[in-house]
Amino acid sequence: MRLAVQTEPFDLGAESVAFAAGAAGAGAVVTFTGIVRDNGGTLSAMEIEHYPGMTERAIAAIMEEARSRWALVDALVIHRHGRLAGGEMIMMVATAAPHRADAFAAAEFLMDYLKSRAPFWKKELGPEGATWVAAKDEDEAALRRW
Amino acid sequence: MRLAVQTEPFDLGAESVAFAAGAAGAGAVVTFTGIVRDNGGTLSAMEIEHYPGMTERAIAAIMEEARSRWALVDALVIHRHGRLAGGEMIMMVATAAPHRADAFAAAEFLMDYLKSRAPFWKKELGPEGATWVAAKDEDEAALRRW
Amino acid sequence: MTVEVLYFAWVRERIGLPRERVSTQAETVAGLIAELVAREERYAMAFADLSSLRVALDQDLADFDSPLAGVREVAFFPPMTGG
Amino acid sequence: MTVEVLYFAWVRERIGLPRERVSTQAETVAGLIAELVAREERYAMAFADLSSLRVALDQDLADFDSPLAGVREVAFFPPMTGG
Repeated sequence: MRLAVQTEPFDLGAESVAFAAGAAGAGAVVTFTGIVRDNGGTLSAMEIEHYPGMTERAIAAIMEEARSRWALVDALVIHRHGRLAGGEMIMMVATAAPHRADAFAAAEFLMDYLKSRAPFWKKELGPEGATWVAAKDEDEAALRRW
Repeated sequence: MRLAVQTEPFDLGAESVAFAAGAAGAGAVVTFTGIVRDNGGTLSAMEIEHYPGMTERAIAAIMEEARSRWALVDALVIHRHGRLAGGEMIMMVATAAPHRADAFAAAEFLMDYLKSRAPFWKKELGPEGATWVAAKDEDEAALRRW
Repeated sequence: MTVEVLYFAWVRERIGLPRERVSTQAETVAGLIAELVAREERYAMAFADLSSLRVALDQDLADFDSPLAGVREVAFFPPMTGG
Repeated sequence: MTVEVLYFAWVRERIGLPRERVSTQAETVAGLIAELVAREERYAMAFADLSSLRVALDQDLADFDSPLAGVREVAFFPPMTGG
């Protein structure tokens, strides 16, 4: 299991291939990639703040929880912070398991927890100024299914 | 939307990056990759047979169905046939959507339908000979949730 | 009428052919199966347990009681195991 | 006791500081908030609606009635929006 919190871009292709190749015994690999939406150019950039130290602790705890719940061969979380332009990749999660149900469930679980329990805060920088992204009720609700 | 049925290996890294880059307006990209399990070397290879013509029709119909059910920006299915060694990638699915719930649901839906409704048949070539993989009750059950 | 009949996976192996042209009087898939089973032991073996078989008519999944009228291609195979 | 208090996102912006050392007599998080709110208007504004705030003690999520005894680092921030 590996986790990285960084400002630099990551290489989705290289990360996906290395993850799948290293997951010995896996029959199923799921990846999720979060991208800064750029709907017709209305969102010019995003600024992501985080809580150094707690971020890594929270993500490590979430990954341990995923490993205790599903038969995972491996898991990966990469999350960027700082300033990101529209279309840039924000983060990725990867899970590997013998069977697809575990790989999918663990990836969704990790995403639900990263959304609401890892200390990141997004600020959208649009043409009309900067706005902190509000937490969504549906993201809190998504946690209740686990 | 693109679908490919082929004997050649595919490049998971290049396909993932091209898919994510081409999905304008997407905030979420999910990929699933199926790999020939090689548990301690007991499975030396797999032979995948398919029904040329019907395979493409069935996958195209499954993809259209996914597009009608979820707010997808794009979808991709690549499925190999022929002889594959342990550790080789069998197939991949990718989905892109504005939000993660749609991308995850569509990817799981595509996988459940590909498992039981696309005309592929897997034969495991192990040390004790060749065995056709039996369809699993749980795969048929998985279809009922959609 | 004449139909192209295709066999896949262990159905193909039991019958020993991937495809053949078949002249038939049958009105349904079940009728066609009955004619094939009456031919030879290898067909009887392949069609012994219909619950483990699927059929497609002109490349669409169908039922054993589906009519054959107008159909050009009939395929028999075990439950699919893709993905 | 003295604690390191951290602010993130709009809490940081309202208070105008990312962190500060605070001497406190408070026994709970709620007591610490009451002391901060009494200081200046910008603190009162930041803590006006506790339902839109979260707190972490030594980098673990906690409640407003959690005790402060032994805690070195207190962080206030809005609900997280990662992923």
